[in-house]
Amino acid sequence: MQTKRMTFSRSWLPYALLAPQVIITLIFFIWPSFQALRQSVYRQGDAFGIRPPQFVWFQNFQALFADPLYLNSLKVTAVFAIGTTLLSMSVALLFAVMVNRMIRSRDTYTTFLVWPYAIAPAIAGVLWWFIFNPSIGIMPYMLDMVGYNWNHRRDGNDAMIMVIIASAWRQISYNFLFFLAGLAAIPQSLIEAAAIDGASRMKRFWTIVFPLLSPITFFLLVINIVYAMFDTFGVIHATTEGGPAQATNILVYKVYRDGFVNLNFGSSAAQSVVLMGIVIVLTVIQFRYIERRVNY
Amino acid sequence: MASITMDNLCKVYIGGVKAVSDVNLDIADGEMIVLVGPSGCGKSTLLRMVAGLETISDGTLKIGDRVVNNLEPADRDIAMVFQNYALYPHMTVFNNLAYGLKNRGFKKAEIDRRVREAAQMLEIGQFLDRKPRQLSGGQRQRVAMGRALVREPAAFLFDEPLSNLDAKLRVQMRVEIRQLQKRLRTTSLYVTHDQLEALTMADRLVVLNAGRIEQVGTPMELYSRPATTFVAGFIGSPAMNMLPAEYLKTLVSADDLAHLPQSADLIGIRPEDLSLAPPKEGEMALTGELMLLEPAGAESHLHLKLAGLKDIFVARLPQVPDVSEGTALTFSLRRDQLHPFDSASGQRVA
Amino acid sequence: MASITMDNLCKVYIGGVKAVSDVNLDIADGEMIVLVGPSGCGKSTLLRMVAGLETISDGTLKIGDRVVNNLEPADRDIAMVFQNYALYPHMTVFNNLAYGLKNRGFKKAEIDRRVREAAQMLEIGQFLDRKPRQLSGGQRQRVAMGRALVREPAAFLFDEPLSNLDAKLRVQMRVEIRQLQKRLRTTSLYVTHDQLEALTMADRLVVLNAGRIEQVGTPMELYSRPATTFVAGFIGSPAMNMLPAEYLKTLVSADDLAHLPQSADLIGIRPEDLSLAPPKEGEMALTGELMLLEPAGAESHLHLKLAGLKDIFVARLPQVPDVSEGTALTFSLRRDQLHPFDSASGQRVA
Amino acid sequence: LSQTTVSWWHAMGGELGELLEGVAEAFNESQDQYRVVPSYRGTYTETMTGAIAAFRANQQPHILQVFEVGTGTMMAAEGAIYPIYQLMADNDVHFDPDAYLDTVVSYYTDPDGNMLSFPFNSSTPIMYYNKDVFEAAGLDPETPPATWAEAEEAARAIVESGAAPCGFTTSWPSWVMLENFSAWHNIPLGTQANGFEGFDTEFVFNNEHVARHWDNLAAWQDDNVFRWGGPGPGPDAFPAFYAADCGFVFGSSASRAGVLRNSDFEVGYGFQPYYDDIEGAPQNTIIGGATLWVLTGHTDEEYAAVAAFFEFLSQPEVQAQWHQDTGYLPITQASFDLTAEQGYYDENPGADTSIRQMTLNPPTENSSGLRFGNFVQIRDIISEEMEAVMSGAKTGQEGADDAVRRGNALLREFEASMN
Amino acid sequence: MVENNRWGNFFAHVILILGVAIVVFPVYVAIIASTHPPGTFVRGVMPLWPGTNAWENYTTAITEGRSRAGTPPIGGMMWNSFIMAMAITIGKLSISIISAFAIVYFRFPGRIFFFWIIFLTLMLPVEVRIVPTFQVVADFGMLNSFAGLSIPLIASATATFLFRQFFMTVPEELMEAARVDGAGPMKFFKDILLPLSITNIAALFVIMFIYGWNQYLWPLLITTDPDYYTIVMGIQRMVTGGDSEPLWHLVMATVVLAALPPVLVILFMQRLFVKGLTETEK
Ligand SMILES: Nc1ncnc2c1ncn2[C@@H]1O[C@H](COP(=O)(O)OP(=O)(O)OP(=O)(O)O)[C@@H](O)[C@H]1O
Ligand SMILES: Nc1ncnc2c1ncn2[C@@H]1O[C@H](COP(=O)(O)OP(=O)(O)OP(=O)(O)O)[C@@H](O)[C@H]1O
Ligand SMILES: O=P(O)(O)OC[C@H](O)CO
Ligand SMILES: [Mg+2]
Ligand SMILES: [Mg+2]
Repeated sequence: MQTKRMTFSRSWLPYALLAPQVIITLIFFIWPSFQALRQSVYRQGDAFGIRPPQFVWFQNFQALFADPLYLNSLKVTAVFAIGTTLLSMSVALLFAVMVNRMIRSRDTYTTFLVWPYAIAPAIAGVLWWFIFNPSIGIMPYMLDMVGYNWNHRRDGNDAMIMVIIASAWRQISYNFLFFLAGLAAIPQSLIEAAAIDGASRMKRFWTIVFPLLSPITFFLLVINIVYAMFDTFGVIHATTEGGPAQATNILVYKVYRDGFVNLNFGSSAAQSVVLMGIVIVLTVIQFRYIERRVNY
Repeated sequence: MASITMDNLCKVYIGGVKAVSDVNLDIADGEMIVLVGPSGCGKSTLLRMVAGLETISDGTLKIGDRVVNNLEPADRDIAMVFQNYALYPHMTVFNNLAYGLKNRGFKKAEIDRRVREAAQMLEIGQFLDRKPRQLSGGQRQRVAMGRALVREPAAFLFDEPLSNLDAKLRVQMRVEIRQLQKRLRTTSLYVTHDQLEALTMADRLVVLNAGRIEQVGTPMELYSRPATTFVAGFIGSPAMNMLPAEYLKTLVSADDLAHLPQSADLIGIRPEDLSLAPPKEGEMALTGELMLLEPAGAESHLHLKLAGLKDIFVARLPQVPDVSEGTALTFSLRRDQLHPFDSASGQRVA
Repeated sequence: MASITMDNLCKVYIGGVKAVSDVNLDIADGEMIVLVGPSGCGKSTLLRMVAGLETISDGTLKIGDRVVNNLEPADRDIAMVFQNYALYPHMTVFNNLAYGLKNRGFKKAEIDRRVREAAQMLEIGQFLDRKPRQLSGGQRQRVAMGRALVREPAAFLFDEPLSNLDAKLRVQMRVEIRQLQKRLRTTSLYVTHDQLEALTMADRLVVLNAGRIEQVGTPMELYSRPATTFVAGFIGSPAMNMLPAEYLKTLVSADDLAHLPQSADLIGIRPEDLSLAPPKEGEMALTGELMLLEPAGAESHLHLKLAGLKDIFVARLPQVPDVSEGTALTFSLRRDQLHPFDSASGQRVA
Repeated sequence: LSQTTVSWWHAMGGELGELLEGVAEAFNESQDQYRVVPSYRGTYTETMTGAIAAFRANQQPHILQVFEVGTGTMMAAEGAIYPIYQLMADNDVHFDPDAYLDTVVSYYTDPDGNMLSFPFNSSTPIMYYNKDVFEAAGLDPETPPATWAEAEEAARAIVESGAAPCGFTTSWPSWVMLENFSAWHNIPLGTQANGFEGFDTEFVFNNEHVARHWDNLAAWQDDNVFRWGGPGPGPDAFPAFYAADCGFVFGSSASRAGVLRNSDFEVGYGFQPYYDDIEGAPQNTIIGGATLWVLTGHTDEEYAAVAAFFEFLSQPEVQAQWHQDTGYLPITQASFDLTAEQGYYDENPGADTSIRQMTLNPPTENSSGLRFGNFVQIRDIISEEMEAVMSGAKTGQEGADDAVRRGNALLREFEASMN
Repeated sequence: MVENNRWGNFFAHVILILGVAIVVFPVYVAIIASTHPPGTFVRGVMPLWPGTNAWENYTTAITEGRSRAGTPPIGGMMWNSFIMAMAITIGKLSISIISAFAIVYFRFPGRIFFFWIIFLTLMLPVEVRIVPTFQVVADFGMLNSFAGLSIPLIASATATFLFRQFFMTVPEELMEAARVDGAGPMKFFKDILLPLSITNIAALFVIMFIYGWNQYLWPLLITTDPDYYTIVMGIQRMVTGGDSEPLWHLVMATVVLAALPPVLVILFMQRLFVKGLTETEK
């Protein structure tokens, strides 16, 4: 890892400087993670924690992977994460490409497009939930006019679409800013060279711009998947609570639900462990990406 | 191949910057024109107007016999080499060269032939499978050249193509480009702010100043008879010394300046025109106190203080004289080496 | 003020790069030493070892009579001017100059006095309240100088202090620094990779190559009698032409080379030593085909092809000759202008 | 002066929450020794699970409002709960379980006959209907449908006449369309007398009647006869009713407060419909709502405060007022009598629908209530399986089978944790 | 010229204006809804034009909220959110900047190890280990406290990274010049590095403030005392009302109020926000 070519040398000072962060990290990150690992091989006695937990080896994990509902949750998470990512990224890319060609109105559009990032996922959920509310929402009303009977209470697909929209909405701002930065970083001369090389506008986009954005696209892909998998808790909790019939029960929500609502700590811990595994894989992928990006 | 004709070309950017004003220039078929001028004088703008990358606000641009004002860059039959090369970083060298041909629907075999030919000419054959980032600066420069070559265009446009290279490589590539151009005889427009590049490469040199042409001519013409004080100050290094005629009269005999027109109130003297030998027939003498002697190998620069003049006066000698700082030195100079200007208009007056 | 003594200085970086090897150098009090050499040769490393910014792996460094190997930079009584000036961007010019004095606990009045004195000397008095970003490149350079000056240190260290300036300003600042140093007579160590700077500023010049000293001497000594092929190739522009003695024998008469030692198997010829005048007594003749004539104002570079030699041979003339490319030209050259080297050791042999 | 403060976690949002705050305030004003601080903790489920988490973290409240389905879990939590009979005895407060309705008492007493929690807000599901819509649909606004056949017919009439876009909907689907449905038709939910007689109980509600009923509901959705109002509490049900989107709705008797406030039309009250081909129907409905549990881990002085508060709540005046304001059942005979005496039922026709329906017949083993461990989670499962049926992903039978299977697994887990 | 033609621009404007409309729509709806009387929402589809109750709704929301029904007044929750957001922001910034300083400007045994410990926090969002983290906080007795709300969230590698990245771009010579000028590490930190980091601190401030303000699951779990409710979690409390209906007019007024501070922060500090965002994450 890089440092400055010249560094201070003081024996205790760096440790003192690092201490606050390291201590907090150890207490609130590392220790709970170990706790999760430990709990994942226990079955708790009872809800109130009066009877002692029992060591059960990997039963929690076995039960987890034998449970069709958990497998369903994996599938739901995949659909949700991919849906949210694709929706927010494609819309954001479209906006970014359009805004990037603007000169004077660039900042105005950017201003209008960035602020949803400030809205908490839970609030985004409430907003869209309100819009999609079957009795008073505007969307079901409009959908009804075109003959679609919207009911996210009953129809898992409707519910999924709703939470995807609510989650993607806020993320558009984020992706937009990165795409815009990415586009701005593409040297104008490359586009000009391609124009002189006889490439049409579309062709320039697909053969020059898009490939050059690919590091950013890849980065956003991972970030968005992580966002959809973890940060959208609020969206789900404030709206569908995983329903109907677990159609939107994504993994993090299930961890929470099995832990705090169903009070099944062993299973919840096992799920935490699985999630940590997923996060680590995603991080490794991201690392690869960082290396790649450096080379570009 | 074709000539390029600029007829009263003007460029006003959105926002009102007038970057190019009334430029008239005929570039003959096969000629190498170099555009020089200080930063911001409109060199790139003019070049990009020819390329079709900037709209032409006013005037007519012809390439060959076609008016191309409204043609897309792709349809102008030109090729351009950019300052930062603008190589497509995600494509191999081969594909960088082939891209323009592919877009124009060339056959695979023909593309292959042309790319290999260009690659061979530029000695980059062994890099065809590499990505640009795997190449050194000089190699990238060659690929950029190659991309222009394969197209066999009517004209080459260069925008400071060597400014990203280190000094040694710059000299080498300068020679190579010049030789290549002489061989292919493709009409070329070359922008640089490097004097040496300008002087050595141009068939004709165009000095731009604030969007206008100051002077057009061969490098030698510009050097020996700069048409304006601007050109005089811009071409030649160290720069030409400029002295008020009034002041000069106090230093030299009236005879020395007699041959100059009345209107010449500013006199230019090139540092390299001075010599330490005693004045001969037709020569005049100039005395100053040596402030600093800068020896530089085979030559030396002498910084002089002329009595009553604030600015430093510089002389350049083809040797390192054995003199010491603080002494007064007398230089001789041929009278016909004075460059007379009218300070108000900045024009040369004889 | 003090002398600087380097005794077998070595620097091995963590990771094993041996950046400086066995450097022995005595810098006299008040002397201006310029370090030159190609990129990566260890110039900055050596300078920074003197400054105390790099630890010394081996050897002894004295400033004045003190061994300073283990002193903090602040305690070595040196001041340094960095390539990018390293001005504190958030402090005013005044505070930039004052910071080092404040840290050393100087009185307010004394700080004020010294800062104003330095500012006046450097003509930056009117900028004292500005932030560095509000200054031009040349002004920043002066502030950086000022920061070194106020401290009135035993030695100045400069690491390419002019390389961020444009050509014109570089010349001007070069002259100013040199004059200032001559006035203050503060011992100085100056790193540059610019030849002209090196030649014009140094009392003595040190050429470094791969961490070792190649040659130490006055600029004129190094130019006229380079001790190694490396120095020969490095000092002078265009670079010295190098020809195998065997090959040269085929072109010129045996007499011409007779005065050279047997071991001289590589002969250097400076481009500026050639002339188009017919050979006179003590001169030899050399013929080549003109490949490219590069006129450059008062002078010109001629790229020649010598029969049977792949490399281009360059001649530099103080005028633009009236010759055309493709013709054969004969140059004359004084026999004592040949630089004989032993190709195996790279050492000069006479 | 130093008051002893006790915290009371509850799940009463909206109008009910305001009324509950009123009760606490009344108590606080009635004396100056103690202070009850109510704290709204979200839905019943959130309140209960939040309290359990808090208990594990030693942050539990004194009084916890737990809905009836949490009873099994709470009863089993020996050591965490402070049984009410004991609390009252320890503090020398007179407490007479016999004053309460049988169905209420039996629901919350342990096998030894001791009352474990303090009855507070018991309800039972009834039908609310929009008289205006009924009239517009050409139905008799004074006669609510009694059987499911009539209900379907009425709903169709509503939709077809255009009086409202939907026939009916329901809140608390599991409570109404399974738990009470079973009691009302006198069929068992589980073995061991719906769990009253042992932890080794098993669900058996995957019978043809439940399956048929769920299938019917699912099928009716296609013609808008029925609209699914969401799982758990069924959050979309009442808004649809208020908006006159649905002609009638099934919900807790305690929804009366909200209905009265939010509907600008005439509201009628009715019993649950029944299938007249099922023997024993209609039997009686069972209670819902919640009782107040006392948690361990606090000081004697604080428990004295709790006891005093419960004593306050036991007064017939307090109970009668609560019953009248909210629609919760009058849980003591005294409060019922008082309300009748005050002429409340005469002035508010239908206000006694709930109590009449619940006491229609003497309860059987199938209609005394239910007591299953982990039932909070199990009810979520049932809701979920019903959702699957409603969306057409499963048939009624499949949904019921799956609910029984998943529910039994949780029952076994609970049983295992009890040993 | 290569990129622009009139029709293309027109088309782009059309797409963008539509896009902006769609993006703004949910909040428009919220604002509209917050201006209507309560009755509007029990009688069918919500209107798209403003109602007349804005003043009433907002005053009710701010002063009482649904306090009668158990959620505290918004004023208090906003204040809590503000305290928590500020505590998280300031805490994160200060511990991050000093740890980044240690990592970049010192070489000491265990540096890589500590670097990784900190880095691990990047990989593990609190959501994935929510149950044990809750327990740890409970064991420390930090439930229902501002310490509990903020401290566990202030160890973030993100900020440390940004500072590290930034410090790496600070010219080496500045530190060297400072040393030649006689400044020790902390003096260099205070006199040079901190002033230079101001923009980065400000940029991160925006990001962290939004992060802190928008916390949801964490306050939901660790607060049982309404005195510590934050606005974002409070909204959830208002929406899930058991048997009763959400009072949409108040919910939406609350939504608007809850969204206002972070949105204003973004709008007023857009440039810093963008800088903070695009630099932190990369
Ligand atoms: N897109 C643009 N919009 C507005 N003004 C511009 C634009 N591009 C260039 N200019 C202005 O036009 C003038 C000429 O710019 P141009 O780039 O042609 O200069 P140049 O001679 O190439 O300079 P350099 O040597 O620095 O490359 C400058 O004043 C510049 O600021
Ligand atoms: N911190 C370091 N760690 C390891 N190697 C280093 C370090 N700094 C410099 N080097 C290596 O030491 C050698 C000398 O470097 P130095 O910076 O002294 O060269 P230089 O002569 O100043 O070059 P330049 O003209 O490019 O500034 C180089 O090979 C360089 O790569
Ligand atoms: O809405 P409530 O309080 O009548 O309760 C309904 C059900 O009993 C909840 O299980
Ligand atoms: Mg330019
Ligand atoms: Mg260096």
